[in-house]
Amino acid sequence: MENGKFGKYGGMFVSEVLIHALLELDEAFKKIYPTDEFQKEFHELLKDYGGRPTPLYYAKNFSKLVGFKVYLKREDLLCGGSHKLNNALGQALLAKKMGKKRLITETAAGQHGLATVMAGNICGLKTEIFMGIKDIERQALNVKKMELLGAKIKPIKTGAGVLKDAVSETLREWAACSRTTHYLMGSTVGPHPFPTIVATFQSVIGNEIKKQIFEKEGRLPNAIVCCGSGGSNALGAFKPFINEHGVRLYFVEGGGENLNAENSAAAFQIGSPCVLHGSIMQAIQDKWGQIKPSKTRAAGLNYPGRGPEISYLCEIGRVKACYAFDHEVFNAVKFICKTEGLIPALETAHAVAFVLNHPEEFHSDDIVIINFSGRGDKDIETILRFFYGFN
Amino acid sequence: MENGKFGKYGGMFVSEVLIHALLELDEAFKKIYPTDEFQKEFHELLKDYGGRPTPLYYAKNFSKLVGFKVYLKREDLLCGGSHKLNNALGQALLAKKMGKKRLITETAAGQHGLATVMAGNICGLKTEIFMGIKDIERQALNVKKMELLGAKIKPIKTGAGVLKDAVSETLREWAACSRTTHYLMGSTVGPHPFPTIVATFQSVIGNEIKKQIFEKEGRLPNAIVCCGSGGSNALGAFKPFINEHGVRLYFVEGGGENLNAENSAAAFQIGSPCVLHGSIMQAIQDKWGQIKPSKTRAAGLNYPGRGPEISYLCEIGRVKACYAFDHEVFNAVKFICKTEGLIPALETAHAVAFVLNHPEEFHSDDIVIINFSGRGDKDIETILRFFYGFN
Amino acid sequence: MDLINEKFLELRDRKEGAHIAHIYYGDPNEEFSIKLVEILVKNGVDMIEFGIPFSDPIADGPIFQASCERALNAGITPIKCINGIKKLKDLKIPIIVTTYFNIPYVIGFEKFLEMIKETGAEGILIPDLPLEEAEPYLKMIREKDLHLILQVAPTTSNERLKRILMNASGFIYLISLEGVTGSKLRINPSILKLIKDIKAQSTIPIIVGFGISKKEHAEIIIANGADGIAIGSAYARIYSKDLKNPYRKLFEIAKLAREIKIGCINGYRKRL
Amino acid sequence: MDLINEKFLELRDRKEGAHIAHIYYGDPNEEFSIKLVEILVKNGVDMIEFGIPFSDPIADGPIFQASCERALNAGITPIKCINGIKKLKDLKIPIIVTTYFNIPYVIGFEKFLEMIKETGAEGILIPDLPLEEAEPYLKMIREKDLHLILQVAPTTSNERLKRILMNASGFIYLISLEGVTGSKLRINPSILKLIKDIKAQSTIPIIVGFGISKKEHAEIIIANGADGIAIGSAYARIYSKDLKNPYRKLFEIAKLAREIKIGCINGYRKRL
Ligand SMILES: Cc1ncc(COP(=O)(O)O)c(C=O)c1O
Ligand SMILES: Cc1ncc(COP(=O)(O)O)c(C=O)c1O
Repeated sequence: MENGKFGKYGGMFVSEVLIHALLELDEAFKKIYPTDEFQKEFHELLKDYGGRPTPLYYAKNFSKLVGFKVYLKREDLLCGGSHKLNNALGQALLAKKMGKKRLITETAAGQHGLATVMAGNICGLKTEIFMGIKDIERQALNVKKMELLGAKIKPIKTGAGVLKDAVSETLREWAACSRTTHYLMGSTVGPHPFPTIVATFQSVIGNEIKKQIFEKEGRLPNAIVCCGSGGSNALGAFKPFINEHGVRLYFVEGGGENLNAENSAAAFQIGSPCVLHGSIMQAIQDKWGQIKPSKTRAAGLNYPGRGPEISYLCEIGRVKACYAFDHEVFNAVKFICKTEGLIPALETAHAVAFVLNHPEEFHSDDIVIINFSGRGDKDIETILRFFYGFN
Repeated sequence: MENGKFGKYGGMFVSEVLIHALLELDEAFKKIYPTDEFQKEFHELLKDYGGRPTPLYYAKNFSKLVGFKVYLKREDLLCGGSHKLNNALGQALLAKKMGKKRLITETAAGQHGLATVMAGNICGLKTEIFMGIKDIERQALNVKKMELLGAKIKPIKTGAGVLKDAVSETLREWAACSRTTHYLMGSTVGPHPFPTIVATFQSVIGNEIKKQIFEKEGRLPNAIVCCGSGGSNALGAFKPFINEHGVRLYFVEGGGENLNAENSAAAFQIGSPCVLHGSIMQAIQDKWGQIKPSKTRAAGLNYPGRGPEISYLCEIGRVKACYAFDHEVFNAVKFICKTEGLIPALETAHAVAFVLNHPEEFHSDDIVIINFSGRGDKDIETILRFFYGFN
Repeated sequence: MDLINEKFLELRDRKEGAHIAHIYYGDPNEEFSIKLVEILVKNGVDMIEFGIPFSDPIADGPIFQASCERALNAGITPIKCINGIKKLKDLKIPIIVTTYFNIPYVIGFEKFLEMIKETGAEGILIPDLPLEEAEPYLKMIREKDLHLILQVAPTTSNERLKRILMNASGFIYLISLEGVTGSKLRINPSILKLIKDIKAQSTIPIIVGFGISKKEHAEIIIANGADGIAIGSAYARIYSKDLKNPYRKLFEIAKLAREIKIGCINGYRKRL
Repeated sequence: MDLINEKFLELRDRKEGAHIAHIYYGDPNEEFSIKLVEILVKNGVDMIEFGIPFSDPIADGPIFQASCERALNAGITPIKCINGIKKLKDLKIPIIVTTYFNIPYVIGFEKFLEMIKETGAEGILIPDLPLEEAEPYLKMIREKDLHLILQVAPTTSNERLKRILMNASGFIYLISLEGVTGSKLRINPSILKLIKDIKAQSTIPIIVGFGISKKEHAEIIIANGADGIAIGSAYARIYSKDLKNPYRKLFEIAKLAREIKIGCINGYRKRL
């Protein structure tokens, strides 16, 4: 992890204009994060504002039907409806202590944008959210929420009008205003030190899981299953288990319609190492190194790149790279609705779908934890349209 | 509280057909509720499924602007997005143990219907939700969620197509199927034993508040402010403080546009004692005893009656009956969005509005707790329409 | 001078079951309601349940809900209803006032009883006032020489049945089904058993109501020991199909009333 | 044979500031790009930054983003670009290849350098390859006799400036503003100070780029000590207004190029 490298992945591949901002951030994080003051404020906000610890819920009906014990780590109950707030609160607090006045960020599903404006309001920082026009359209509810909370939404029309384009545009904006503005990176992607900062803030998930599963079962789980694109909810859950070699770690990408390059977001299946958005990571590209747009119905997984750390962990085999197809995902939504009364985010439903469709990976005495990264309020229209073909 | 009476309020004013079901329920509740088994299952579900305890959040920015300490009891973080799940889980579990196969209920904002189908799915009970057609229209998101979770929605066209009519219709349906079906009453209303059962299940809110405020401040709060119609979130919060005479209790009804009988839901201002839906309570009626439809933009407060216990507590002066007008409520939404990054349910925003608009009620060294009964996802369209007049 | 009792004695002499009709007064207007009662009485109805419309009639099905709504929209009030009862004096049949408890509660229960008494009605039936809630008022009602008609249902326990019968007066109203007025009747063994149980404990006349719409219903029920039937939605259903001119439906209503009465007579004679 | 160095010596002799133009090759097609470079060179451009389009050009503003997108949609590839450079050999001016790091990363950095070398280009400029990330490759680049053009920015610290200058080769590219290509230039004291700081530490030629679109920009910058300017979006903006027939815009582009060159000359002469 020297210099933000994870094996061959990671790094700080940005314009000279941004280097000082990254170095400043790295230094501030190293200095401020460990202080008692920061830890106290951060953990108080996570607890009293965010609702941490989130429960580890034994999904009894679900377990009965799959034939092994399934626990859900309930990040859907976190304020804002997904794991994103862990990171947003941490970075907003850091930005405030660094004297920044404004937050910018990109969002796809809207969950991260929402978390950012919440954290921004709490910390007294203005917020501007860059969002692809296609995502604005399909995550309309979250856009309205962000606006109501006072965020400025900047529609991004370049490229395919999705997350990849919004990230590029936010990096460009940041180049122009990094002295006063913090780019609150939404996942474990981007140039160093972002992947490390985000993973650190998200690792509260895994730390809680470890404590909770010991309380409930007196032992480690056999497997942890997370969905992801950049990898923040997965790394958050995995971090404290990486050296526990008895714990199998599964990372489920957006398979999209099928594994043809035009129809998928499964970068570990159809991608290769690549320099994108400031770091080397696994990404979907053509043979000349032009990044290809990803495709999946889950806006939050619709990014062609995997962050450097998750890229590395998959490469060395510590994490198993998996995927779920769109139709499997929608059926998983229905399954968990019926068994446990929970509507998952489409992203989250990828992890559920993998568990449902890969019995060969699990044994009857396994304890399996699904990181239930978010709730599906934002996806209701999409889900209903899939099942009933109308609105 | 003998025989379900609170002073002159309460009772069991139903058709003979339903008496046996109420007596059976009363008996089952008294027998099953105190058992260790029930307590364990109930509290485990509240914790691991529901996300209890919900935080007591010190709203620093809000406090600074109003000039006294304001804490928010974060029922918005409860699974499903409001306090309703506390009661739904309790009653669904009870119904299951009574051998019932099906749940019916009515809903206005959809929060209670949502909580009921969640609890029903967990307990393996079928769910049917009665909902006024007007409420179906204005709480479309929640309707979709309930349907996705597998609830059958029964649109009620009688009367004004709102909550009052849905309650009547559910009582009628219950008369036809009470042997196999439990009516999962959604608030502290209806015939005995419902008001007592619902208040008991909801009192987890107040019990947590008491513990949390002692941890944080080492003393009792000066005031607790709750919104309400039937009164379940308010009684849930108030119950453990009723004998603490130093704690002022405020109950905020839906003032609607103004206090003319046609434009309001403020039953304590413009109502009188009345026999409605099985019990004597404060309600809005004409001089001949015909119940009048209430009016407020908050579907969950749009009920002409106040439950018997809250009616009694307001009558004897232990609780102060207050109200907030629609326009105050929308401005309160905006205020709390900006200061704390939280979008409250329109119902909840009534409590916020009261605190903002009645400085004369509070002193600078007060500790005031607002029961933040629900989140505003369901109301986004209404709120945006109010402010921007489109969409 | 207890018209209800007299009527049951008279019917026994005539070997007939009782035919009680329930109407909501003022639906769609007062004039029609008066005419309707006259027609019913002329065509074999023995007693009238005179309904004061209420905004939230939770024991009523869709037909009577609509009745109440129409009457209230047309401006009916409890006072107008009470004046309406007085107009029926000449018919000389027993009238039982039915309404939901909020109406007397708001007027004041004692005052309400006095007003009822003054109209010449015999008693009251309040579907949402079960025995337990009625208890504080029983003495007052008795002192005013009025009957409080109590109901029992298939769901009523034996223990409660006993207590209800001990306090019953005028007749006992047996709700035939689990549900609301206007529901579809299915005559099942539990009703017949309930009739037997009541007869074993009490001599009070038994009227069976809810869901009755045909001659055959009346016949079976009375043949099995009931003293009569109450019918309501079935009549309202007919005129509510021509609300522009409900008078045009009176002929059809009269025909049904005569048939029902025949059922009441046939049923009674089968018992003999 | 170091054309860059030769060019700066030649310009010093002529008492002129350097005029470097950046183009993205293949926008809207290869034929036009070749013609564009020829026109630029004929009208006072001294060196060419030859851009290989990339799908996600994060250091570029909207004009060059659109350039890349058009070129890629028209089917441009790095190999076609490299062949394109070869076609410019006859112009005999220094060419610096610019692209984002993923292009050489995917091709293989060494192989990429060899291909570049073979075209006769003088060096490379990779905006997302800052000194730290470039370090592993510095030796390899030097061994291939190529320049790696490094950039500095108003945000670069003194300490880093020193290290960058120590490794700089060919010229140093001073990013004039905090932002992306095509931004609006405001010449502020911090750029002028940075020029002074660099001159105090190094003899390497200084080229200032980003946001330059007018004669006056070039003049002030060079008058204040820079050795030249780089200009790009300003030319692309012109032809992108007539994409149906961009050749029609070459006249206007030539005119701007001549003006810019005049600015470069005037600026240099003011220093004297
Ligand atoms: C609910 C949810 N889960 C997962 C993700 C994927 O992000 P990450 O890979 O950073 O966990 C998102 C992104 O928006 C999300 O909203
Ligand atoms: C968020 C919220 N708060 C409050 C209420 C009012 O209900 P009660 O008076 O039972 O607390 C509702 C009812 O739907 C609600 O959804």
